Amino acid sequence: MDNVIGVINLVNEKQYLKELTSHRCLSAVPFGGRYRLIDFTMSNFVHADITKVAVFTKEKYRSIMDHLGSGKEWDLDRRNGGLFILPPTHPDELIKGDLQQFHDHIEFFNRSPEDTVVISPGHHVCKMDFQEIVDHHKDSCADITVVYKDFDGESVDKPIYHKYSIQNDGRVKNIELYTSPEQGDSVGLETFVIKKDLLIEIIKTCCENGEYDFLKDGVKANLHHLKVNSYHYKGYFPFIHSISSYYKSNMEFLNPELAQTFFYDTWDIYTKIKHEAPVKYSITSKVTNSLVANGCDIEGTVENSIIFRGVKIRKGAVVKNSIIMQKGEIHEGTYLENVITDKQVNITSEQVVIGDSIPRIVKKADVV
Amino acid sequence: MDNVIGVINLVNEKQYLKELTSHRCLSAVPFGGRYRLIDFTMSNFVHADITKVAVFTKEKYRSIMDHLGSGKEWDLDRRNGGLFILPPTHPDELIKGDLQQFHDHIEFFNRSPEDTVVISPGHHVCKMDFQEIVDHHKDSCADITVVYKDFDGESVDKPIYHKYSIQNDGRVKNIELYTSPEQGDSVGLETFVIKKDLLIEIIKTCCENGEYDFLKDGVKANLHHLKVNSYHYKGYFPFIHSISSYYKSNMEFLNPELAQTFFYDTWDIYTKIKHEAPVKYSITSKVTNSLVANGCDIEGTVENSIIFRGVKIRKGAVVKNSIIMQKGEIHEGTYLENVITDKQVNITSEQVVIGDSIPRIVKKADVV
Amino acid sequence: MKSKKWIAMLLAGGQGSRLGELTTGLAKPAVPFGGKYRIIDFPLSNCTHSGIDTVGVLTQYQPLVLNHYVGNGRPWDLDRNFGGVSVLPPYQGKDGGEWYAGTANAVYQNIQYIDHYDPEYVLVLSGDHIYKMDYSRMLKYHVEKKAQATIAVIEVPWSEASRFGLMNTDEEDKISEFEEKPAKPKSNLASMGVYLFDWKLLKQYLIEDELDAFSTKDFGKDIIPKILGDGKSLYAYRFEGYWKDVGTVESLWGAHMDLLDDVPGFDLNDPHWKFYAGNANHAPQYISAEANITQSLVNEGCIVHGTINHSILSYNVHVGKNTIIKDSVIMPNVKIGNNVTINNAIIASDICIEDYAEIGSTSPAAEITVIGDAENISYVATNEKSRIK
Amino acid sequence: MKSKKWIAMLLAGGQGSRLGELTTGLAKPAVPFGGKYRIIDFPLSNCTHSGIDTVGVLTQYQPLVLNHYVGNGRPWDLDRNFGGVSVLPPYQGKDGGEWYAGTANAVYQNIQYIDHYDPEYVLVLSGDHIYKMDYSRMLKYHVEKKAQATIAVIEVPWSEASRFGLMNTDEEDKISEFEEKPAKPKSNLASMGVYLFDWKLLKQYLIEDELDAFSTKDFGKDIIPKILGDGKSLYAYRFEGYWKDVGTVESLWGAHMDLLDDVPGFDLNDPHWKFYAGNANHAPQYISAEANITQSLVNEGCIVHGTINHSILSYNVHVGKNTIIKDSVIMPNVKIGNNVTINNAIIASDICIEDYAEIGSTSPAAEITVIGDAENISYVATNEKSRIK
Repeated sequence: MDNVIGVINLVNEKQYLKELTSHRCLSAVPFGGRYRLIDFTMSNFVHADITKVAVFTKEKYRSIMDHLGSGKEWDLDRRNGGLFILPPTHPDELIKGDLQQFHDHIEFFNRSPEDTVVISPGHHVCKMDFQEIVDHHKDSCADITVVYKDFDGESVDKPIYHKYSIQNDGRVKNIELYTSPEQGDSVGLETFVIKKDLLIEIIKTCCENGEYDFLKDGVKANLHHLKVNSYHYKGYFPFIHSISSYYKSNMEFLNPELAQTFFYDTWDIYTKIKHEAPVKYSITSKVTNSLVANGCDIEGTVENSIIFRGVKIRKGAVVKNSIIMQKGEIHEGTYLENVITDKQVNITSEQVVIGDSIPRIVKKADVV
Repeated sequence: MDNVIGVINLVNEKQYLKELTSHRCLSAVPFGGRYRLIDFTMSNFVHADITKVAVFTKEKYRSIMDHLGSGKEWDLDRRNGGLFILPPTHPDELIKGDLQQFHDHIEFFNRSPEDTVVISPGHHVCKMDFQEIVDHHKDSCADITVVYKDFDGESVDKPIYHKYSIQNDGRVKNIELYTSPEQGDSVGLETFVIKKDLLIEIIKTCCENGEYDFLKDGVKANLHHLKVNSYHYKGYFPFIHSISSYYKSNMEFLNPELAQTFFYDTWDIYTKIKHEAPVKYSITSKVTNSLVANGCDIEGTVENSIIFRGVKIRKGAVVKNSIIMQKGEIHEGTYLENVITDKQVNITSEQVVIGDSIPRIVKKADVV
Repeated sequence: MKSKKWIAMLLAGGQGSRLGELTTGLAKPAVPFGGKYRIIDFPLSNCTHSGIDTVGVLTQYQPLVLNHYVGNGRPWDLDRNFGGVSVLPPYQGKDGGEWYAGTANAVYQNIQYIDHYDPEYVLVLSGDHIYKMDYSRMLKYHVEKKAQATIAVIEVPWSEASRFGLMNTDEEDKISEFEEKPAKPKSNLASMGVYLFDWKLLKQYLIEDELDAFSTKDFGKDIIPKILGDGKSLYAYRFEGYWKDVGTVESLWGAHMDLLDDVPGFDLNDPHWKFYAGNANHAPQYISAEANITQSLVNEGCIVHGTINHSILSYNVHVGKNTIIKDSVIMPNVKIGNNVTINNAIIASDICIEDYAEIGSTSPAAEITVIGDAENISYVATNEKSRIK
Repeated sequence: MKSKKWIAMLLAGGQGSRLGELTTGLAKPAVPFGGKYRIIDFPLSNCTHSGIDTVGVLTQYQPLVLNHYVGNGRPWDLDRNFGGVSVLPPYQGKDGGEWYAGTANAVYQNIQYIDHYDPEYVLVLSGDHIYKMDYSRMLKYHVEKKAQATIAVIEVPWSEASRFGLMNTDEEDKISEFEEKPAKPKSNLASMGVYLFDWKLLKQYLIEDELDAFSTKDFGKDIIPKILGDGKSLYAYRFEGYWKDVGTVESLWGAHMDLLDDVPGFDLNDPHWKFYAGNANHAPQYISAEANITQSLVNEGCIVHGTINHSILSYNVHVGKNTIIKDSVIMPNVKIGNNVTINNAIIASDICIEDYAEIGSTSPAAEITVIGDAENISYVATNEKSRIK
């Protein structure tokens, strides 16, 4: 879609994932054996032929920058358009809201000839067809289109979701900010389609009035004099808002049917290429019901687990119901169950590490 | 040279160039009609086939990052090696010296398989053959080779240069830090060749001892137990340490013989490609003894001047003995003499702006 | 691997024999233009700006220069992971290579290449026109009209119409008739050599045409008439703007002169539609104290001591003292001595013009003088005046 | 434009007829290897790690797959502004195309390409060997020895020596004699098909050899003996490490099995010398609850329900329930049903194996079974047991 800018908005990210987000932003959290959360949105943009993508980062964005690089893997290293990483311009100040940061980079919008903007967060695991959503937006002559989904996630103990009241004709009647949704509630996915000129107008007007929140001050406050329409997203979408829901949604991909439809039957998910060799299974390896990524060297036992790139599981080690992130090494005779190990963790030999219904997290580069 | 890392060290930069360095670092200052100062060192690395280049930035490095981008123009957008921009890791702290920043990025050195490092500042206008210097270094079995030149610059009113005492056999006997050199003194060009392992050792040892200056604590302090040799650079090299010397060295390139030997008879200087059209001269244009870069539109009179990319000089405007940086616009009937206008300056019509022996500077994006 | 909405096939095989010495050792699309570019930069840049990121360049003669020039496609933003620009010489079958027998045959031989991207539409372009065109508008038109093929057309003066392939259209701009260079034009809508096809349809016609022993395997002469004859939905897309075929010495020279108008027919410096070129790194131009340049385009890398009026100097052109160049086009890397006069001429790349040479004529009736390849014309150094042509 | 110290010319034209059905529709260097790579990835990655950034790939048969695979060269870091990787099919002269007549002729036809980079040295490589080699050490040796040509050699067992081109050398490793597959070997130093030349020297010999009507235009048979006969300084560079010609079904299978040793003869996962491959983006592999994988290499994109022992699965291979694969190589995109048995076999890309198929033999004396291209072998769906070969 030549006329569309993709915006990945990390400004509103919360650090739901505790230790996993202590040194990286939410969108940079590893997921599904070889991805980072942001890969899904990036790949959805690639699929929709949106070749100009701006990532508005907030804090701890270094790993996102390392991961995205020049955008090569998403074919976004382009002179025309391509990938723009737009960090906060005043790192020391408290950021007041996404509109403030859009305002700091208003020139990006002003200079772009495209007429439509798709705004999405960077941590959604889903395959959203932005082409279809933009078509829906244009066909309905909406000023703004919001994307929502019927809530079907694990119950939320903090009021972090926004509930939409949708009229029969699809128009948004009301937005209730910061709620704990019930099953079936129409929950906003922080994804919007908007005309670029209108977005610029909202950015300017709101910031002049000291209002800095796009959803609250730009959308909700304008519900009556703008045509705010909705798109009902019905595809796969895990609500990730806690370690527990993060763990479960990873584990869901051990369902081969979900893995098949999500990874293979639709478009590709692109991620950073690392040129690892295929997984090496030794004569003693025993792997069942698991996802394994390249560069791994497996001599031990792996059950119901997700093994990221470059992990070594030594002879006699047992990994059960666990997530082992990239470059982890699990030594001889060690037993892990219900554990999430962050990157580059080293579990020495003959250890026993067991989590409970909420998995135990071993922090990045820890040696246990 | 496969075994060599190029380091461009911006940590020791001073803001000699007043207004021109108020919003950019010294190495990002425009020079010679279409370059930034850093282009010369970058291109010297390209010429020497040094394909792994690390730029240690200090402050105000945004324009350097924009300029260098992914390194495409220098063919340094590589998976193996290529361009590394290594900014200060603690932006809020005062940086104690270049060794501290090398130490913060010690992993860069540790991980590199190359065995030799060439360190150079980023603001020297010269064509230094690093291949020859490295060969000289290796042939003489030196631990460190320093590059010096006989001082022939404008006299310096601040003690900013380092004077070397060189023995007949080329070894460095003594280093006098922070001097105002006389004509003919052996002045260090802040350019070094050193074995990588030795560099790492110096970084570690010095930083442990609270010493953070490579030249003082790493080289001078070790003169007696390391073989510190020298390379006598005799090529073109303007000492730029003030607006006046900056201006003069730009103007030197109006000597066609120097322009010929410097720009054409040796290797190419690469800079960011901007895809501007050739210079357009109108029926009223009158240009003499000037350097003009592409994208310019010239209807007025230009004499003894340097005109950067994308400048418009309108009908009846006169530009004399001046430097007009990129995207400047000089309107109808205006007269400029002995002036340096920074980027995107707009001089409205019928103005008269005249500098004296020290040229007048019009600041970036100013409207006069 | 995803499929592409559309890709372009650029016919770059023309030998350009009408450009004479300018194309010795050089395919026509590689001929320098505008002081900085080669002709192929125009369609390639148009593709990039129109959102086409996959371009097959069909070469035939002298592909080495084009190969090196196109390289990895980076200057045009066509260094893509999937797609990008590919130079496609004639395919070598098991029985050895064959020349492309015609424009349609060239695309036919690359059906496999095209199918790799599974495009919905294929845009067919020529490599010998100078123009700035947003092909995405043509695609929009094609879709809106539910066309199966769309041909870009431009209104030409009736007096010149008979030099072109002309479209007769109904009031909806549906094409009812196509006439190649008719003696008595019924229309002044000339084909620009820019065709947009539904790929499925085109593929079928290419395969059928290949089997037709009487076909000349040409888009204009064979494919379009057949599609039209079968009553397919064929539309004319009216282009407004500058467009010039630069297939002859006169038109190549004229297109250069068009760049020099006060309000140029064709603006090379539009910041929203830059034309990309390879090998774009040269030092700034040096204009000496004796120089005098008016109404001209001068590229970087030039050193000028003489007088340049209403002319174009490409990169790395050196002009000596007391030399006068007027109404001329100087291609890259030309060294011109002192006291030379050049009028109404095109000087090809890499030529060296000795002192006191006089080239071209100031007579308005005279033809454009072409000084061809360095290898073909040698100038003997002389203190005498030497007169060429 | 600067000149290059050295560039590589990769002979990728082999039809690979000894690989039978594995090379139908595919040049030998494009044959998949190691679950993730194609053979050409090995010399290309070696070039990158050795600091060579300009590689001409001389293709002949079926260049389209190689063309698409090599693309802009990015996976191998060979997407350079000046240089990089170029696929070079036989040159089309004005009289139409000609096949490359031999390895030397292939390089001869590209003299212009090489001269464009003005290299001091040219490295000539083959596209059918699996090895990890730092060519820069060979260059260092070449310079130290003041050689004009250097041939990389590897010690082979005396019993096998007569299958190779052998070098007889003096104590300085200067080559005194070259024998192509002699019945009675005097040496066990076999040529690896890796030649380093001073370009000036090589160019001269290529031009002379081209004029020699009796020459077969081959490096091993013509160029090397002539250089040797003229008393030029020709050295053997001894390589130590893994090197395997994969030109036959048995050696291709064997090289795969070498990857599966406890301490593999050849390590694909050396972090300091990664082998690069194109098309490297696949989902993680899914190993089901019933699966059992031992002593195997399995690439991303696989879904495994069966038992895999001492085998290699390339990307996007699906293995059904109760299926047993042993001592076999499964190439990309192969779908294998339930209750299948595969032993000592190579299954080519894109094949679909129906339920209950039995492929290959467990007898140690049996040959390796090859199941070739999808287009050549079709499996009729059946509830009966189907036995192949």
